Amino acid sequence: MKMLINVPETVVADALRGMAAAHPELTVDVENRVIVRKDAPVAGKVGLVSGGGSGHEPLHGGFVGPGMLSAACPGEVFTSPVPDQMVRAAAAVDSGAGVLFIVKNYTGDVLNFDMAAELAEDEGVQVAKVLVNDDVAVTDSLYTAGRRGTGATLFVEKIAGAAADEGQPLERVEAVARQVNENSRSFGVALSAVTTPAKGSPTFDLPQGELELGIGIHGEPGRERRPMMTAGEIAEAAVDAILADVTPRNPVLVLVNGMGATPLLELYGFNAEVQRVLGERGVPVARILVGNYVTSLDMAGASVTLCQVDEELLRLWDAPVSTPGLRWGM
Amino acid sequence: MKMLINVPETVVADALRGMAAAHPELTVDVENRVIVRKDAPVAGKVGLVSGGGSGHEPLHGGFVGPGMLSAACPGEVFTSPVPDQMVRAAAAVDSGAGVLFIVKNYTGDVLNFDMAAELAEDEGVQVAKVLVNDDVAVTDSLYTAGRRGTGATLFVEKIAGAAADEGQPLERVEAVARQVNENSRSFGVALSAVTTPAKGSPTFDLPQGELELGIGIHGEPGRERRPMMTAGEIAEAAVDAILADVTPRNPVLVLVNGMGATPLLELYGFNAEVQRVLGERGVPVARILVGNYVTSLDMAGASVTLCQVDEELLRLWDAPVSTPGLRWGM
Amino acid sequence: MRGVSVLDAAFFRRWMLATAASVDREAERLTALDSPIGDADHGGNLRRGFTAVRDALEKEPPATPGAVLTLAGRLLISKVGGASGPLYGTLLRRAGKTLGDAAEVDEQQLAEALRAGVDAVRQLGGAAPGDKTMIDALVPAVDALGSSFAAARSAAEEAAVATTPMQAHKGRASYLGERSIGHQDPGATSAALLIAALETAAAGTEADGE
Amino acid sequence: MRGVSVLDAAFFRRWMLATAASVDREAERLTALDSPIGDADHGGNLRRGFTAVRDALEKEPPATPGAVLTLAGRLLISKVGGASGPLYGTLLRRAGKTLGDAAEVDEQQLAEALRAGVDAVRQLGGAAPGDKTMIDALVPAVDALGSSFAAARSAAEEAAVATTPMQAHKGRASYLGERSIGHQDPGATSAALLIAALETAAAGTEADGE
Ligand SMILES: Nc1ncnc2c1ncn2[C@@H]1O[C@H](COP(=O)(O)OP(=O)(O)O)[C@@H](O)[C@H]1O
Ligand SMILES: Nc1ncnc2c1ncn2[C@@H]1O[C@H](COP(=O)(O)OP(=O)(O)O)[C@@H](O)[C@H]1O
Ligand SMILES: [Mg+2]
Ligand SMILES: [Mg+2]
Ligand SMILES: [Mg+2]
Ligand SMILES: [Mg+2]
Repeated sequence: MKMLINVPETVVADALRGMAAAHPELTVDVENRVIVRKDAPVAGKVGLVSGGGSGHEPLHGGFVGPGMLSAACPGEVFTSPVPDQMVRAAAAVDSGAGVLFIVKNYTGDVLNFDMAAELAEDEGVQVAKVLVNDDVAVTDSLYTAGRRGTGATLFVEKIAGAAADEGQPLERVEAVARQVNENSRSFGVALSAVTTPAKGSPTFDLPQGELELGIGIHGEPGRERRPMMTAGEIAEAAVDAILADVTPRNPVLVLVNGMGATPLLELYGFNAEVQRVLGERGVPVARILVGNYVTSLDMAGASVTLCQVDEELLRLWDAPVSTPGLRWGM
Repeated sequence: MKMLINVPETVVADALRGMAAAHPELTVDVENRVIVRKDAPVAGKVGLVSGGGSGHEPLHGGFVGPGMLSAACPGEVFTSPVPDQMVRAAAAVDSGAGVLFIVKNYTGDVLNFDMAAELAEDEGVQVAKVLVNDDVAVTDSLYTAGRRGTGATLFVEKIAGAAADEGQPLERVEAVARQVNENSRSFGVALSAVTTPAKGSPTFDLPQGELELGIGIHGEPGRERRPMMTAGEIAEAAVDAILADVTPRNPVLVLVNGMGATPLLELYGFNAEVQRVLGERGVPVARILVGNYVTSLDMAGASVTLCQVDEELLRLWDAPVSTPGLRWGM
Repeated sequence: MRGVSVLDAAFFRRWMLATAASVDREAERLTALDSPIGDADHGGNLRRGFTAVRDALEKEPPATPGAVLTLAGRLLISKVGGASGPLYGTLLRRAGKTLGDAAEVDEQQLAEALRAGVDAVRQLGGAAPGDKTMIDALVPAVDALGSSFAAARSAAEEAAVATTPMQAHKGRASYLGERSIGHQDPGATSAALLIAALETAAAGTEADGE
Repeated sequence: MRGVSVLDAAFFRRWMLATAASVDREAERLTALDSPIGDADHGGNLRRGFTAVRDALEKEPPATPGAVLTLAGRLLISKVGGASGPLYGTLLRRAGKTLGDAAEVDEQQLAEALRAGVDAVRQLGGAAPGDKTMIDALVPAVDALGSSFAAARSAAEEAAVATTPMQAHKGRASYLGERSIGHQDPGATSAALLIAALETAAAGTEADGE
């Protein structure tokens, strides 16, 4: 596989240099790998810090800005960042109102953020943590590392970000984030495998006529391999996998998310099928977001995330946001 | 190649259904293939209509909204739309202040928009046209169809859109659009070929260790095939191809544009190299936009567009815009 | 030389239907030719257009040769898009207009009408012979129409093949510069299908076209 | 059984350097193992970490066995990330802390320190033997340390291979459910490299490690 890179070793640093140039509205510390809102710390505001392996852009760095994250810590490609980054980010955004760590549920992210929380608290920062684990393809049991954090991360970061920007206190922001996660479910499919810069070849072999159902965002194979399906069949599989786990009572936010290499033309067509299936299943829809938001490098495929919202969560979702990756109302 | 589609025949219609669902702020006429600002026609405002083959999303449909296009006409994949669409769009957005057609310079687009302009004028709409032809990879001579319209389309649509939203008259909006095009130059590279839904296999063969320099956005091969290059070398080739054609006196807007399947991580890294080269060549930079904006389905690769701006054009660039694909300030 | 035959509206309908049938059959080949030097849509474009033409002709067949061609041309313009839609649409529309509302025309009049159509295409697209476009097949075909449909067919087919060594100066293929050399032009190839369908239509049955 | 040998700071440095060297050599294999059931970064992760360890040890070698391991553990935590960074970091840090500031330790103390480290890893990551993780190689290796470094090495290597038929219950591979069966665990494999490096270090030269 060919990549638009210099050498695999500098991919993350190069991207941060490029981000720094393109986004003067952010403070990008290339050396220490922390992306921070320029105006941080905002007096009286809870700081929101997230992070994870690189390769999921615009997540998380592209979601830093007013109305969303205060800071993000990008790790190596598909590798959780290290505690030092998170501690530094927490210190940079804490105004005294405390910091919320938004952590996708992967062993690496959990362990590193846990260590960072201890260290940050040693330095006098009040830290709360919320775990994002929305992927219904993984059974949450003793026999797995628990459900993965995928598309719901965007909902958690946006809605908790709005709550924080309103000046809500740490417990409230944490509770909102937790509620968004609990209300969210995702399911993803891959039409192609991922090629990481370090490996340089696809992480697994996915033949022409087949697809993977129940994939994550790190190039892992999914739960099941199937003969190729149409967009309509995939929409049914994804929505039904989610509805098998939860029956939405409230209207839902829908994220139809591309894994990176699926053209927007296809994503919109897929959205049409997702909406058809939601309609047939009687799920009321409040808002729809279509695009490449929580990606897996050059993977072709898509995921569907549903998040049930009450009026308060919907209000926070609609609140203004201004980040490189998500922007409205300002 | 696998695609997230139902059948090739319905790809464009499916995508429009999906757009209609996701964007209640637009009027999407799936049957007649026209995407229109919900508030059109806006009294006293010049209407801005563009369009072209599908497969370049978010261009053009994703650029419809306040501050940018009034309407867009999506054709079949890589096929210019037909005059009927353009006439319908013109009628829908004309408030009496006239309509500007923004046309990428491809034989098909030019011929169809020309026919549409005649028909629309027959119906009493005052129509002006501006041709976008920014791609320096094509020599503009008797022996070619002229330079292609690529990345500069975004600059033209945004800046002319701002002028139109300010209530500037048709001649002014047209002059601004023409100036932006004249001030813009692009150069693109492909790391992979495109697979169109109809063909189902890559349009040309691009072996592992090679890339194409000077490509367009329709899966055509470029002017030259070369052994694989680093991001830094590609940035030099692209910027130098542009600077061989024009020496910017004013600061430039820079678009570092992905062709569709190149991850944002790589695009930002590529931007770092583009900025390095611009710095070394002494080109002052006013604004930078990095992302997948003028795409070619699932092609891996990128293009660089530079647009010289004076204070007035920069002011119009910075003006608020609210479309699915480009949004700031509102 | 041969006797003068009379071409009525049914003949022109058969011609369009035979074209639709062969475009349908050859669509993948046309798209394949449009891949290395174009954007891989020529077969789909013409199939979409001529399917619309066939549907319209079957629903409400126009009464005169001119009306058949004018209708076909208008439909190509409003259904095809791309470069080939306006160009083929103009070719047939102008030919149809040139035939006026005569109920029957002869081969001579057909040749003249097509020549007018080709001139209109040249004017619209600005291509000259040698630019590696449909013009390269259409011009010799129309010249040969004076002899016979068979002669026109061979002329068009040979001319289409003869575009292979040319460097394109018009259309998308021109972007490739010298790299356009060595590939047969898709539009010249489809033009040969259009001309060849005259012979099928002259064979008298619509079998091939329906 | 064998005689008691004395392990000084130099031995521990050689151990870390030998580990760095073999991780470097085997990085691609570790990443390849991490592809079908993981995210293809394990080799790169450990290489980044142990390179930092090597650089630090070469710059300013700590004076005691405990300090060598504590430093190495701390560096793994702050350079690696992922799951393996905190886990290996904790293993070495806890082992280092357990050794205290003795200038020399014996094999018995090393085994006890590593056992404490493994317990800390089990506590942190929640994995038990049979979950298809590094724990599967570390536990039998530490048990065999009572006999000899060579025995520990074989135990770890065999245990790593023995993860192949297991279904993963921890880490990324657990997402695959039954599809994780049939692949050797990358972390168990790298754990075997760490244990094997003890033998290299005991051979006395740092040749392999520097
Ligand atoms: N200016 C022109 N004049 C005449 N024929 C042209 C011109 N430009 C292109 N063509 C013909 O059109 C063909 C391509 O048609 P098609 O693929 O349907 O349109 P597009 O190039 O818009 O994708 C070319 O092979 C060529 O024969
Ligand atoms: N909970 C755990 N306890 C012990 N070891 C674990 C645990 N989770 C993962 N591992 C080990 O970590 C290895 C993967 O490490 P690495 O690839 O570097 O991290 P990541 O999974 O974050 O990409 C696995 O092969 C496994 O041996
Ligand atoms: Mg990882
Ligand atoms: Mg086309
Ligand atoms: Mg074409
Ligand atoms: Mg891994």
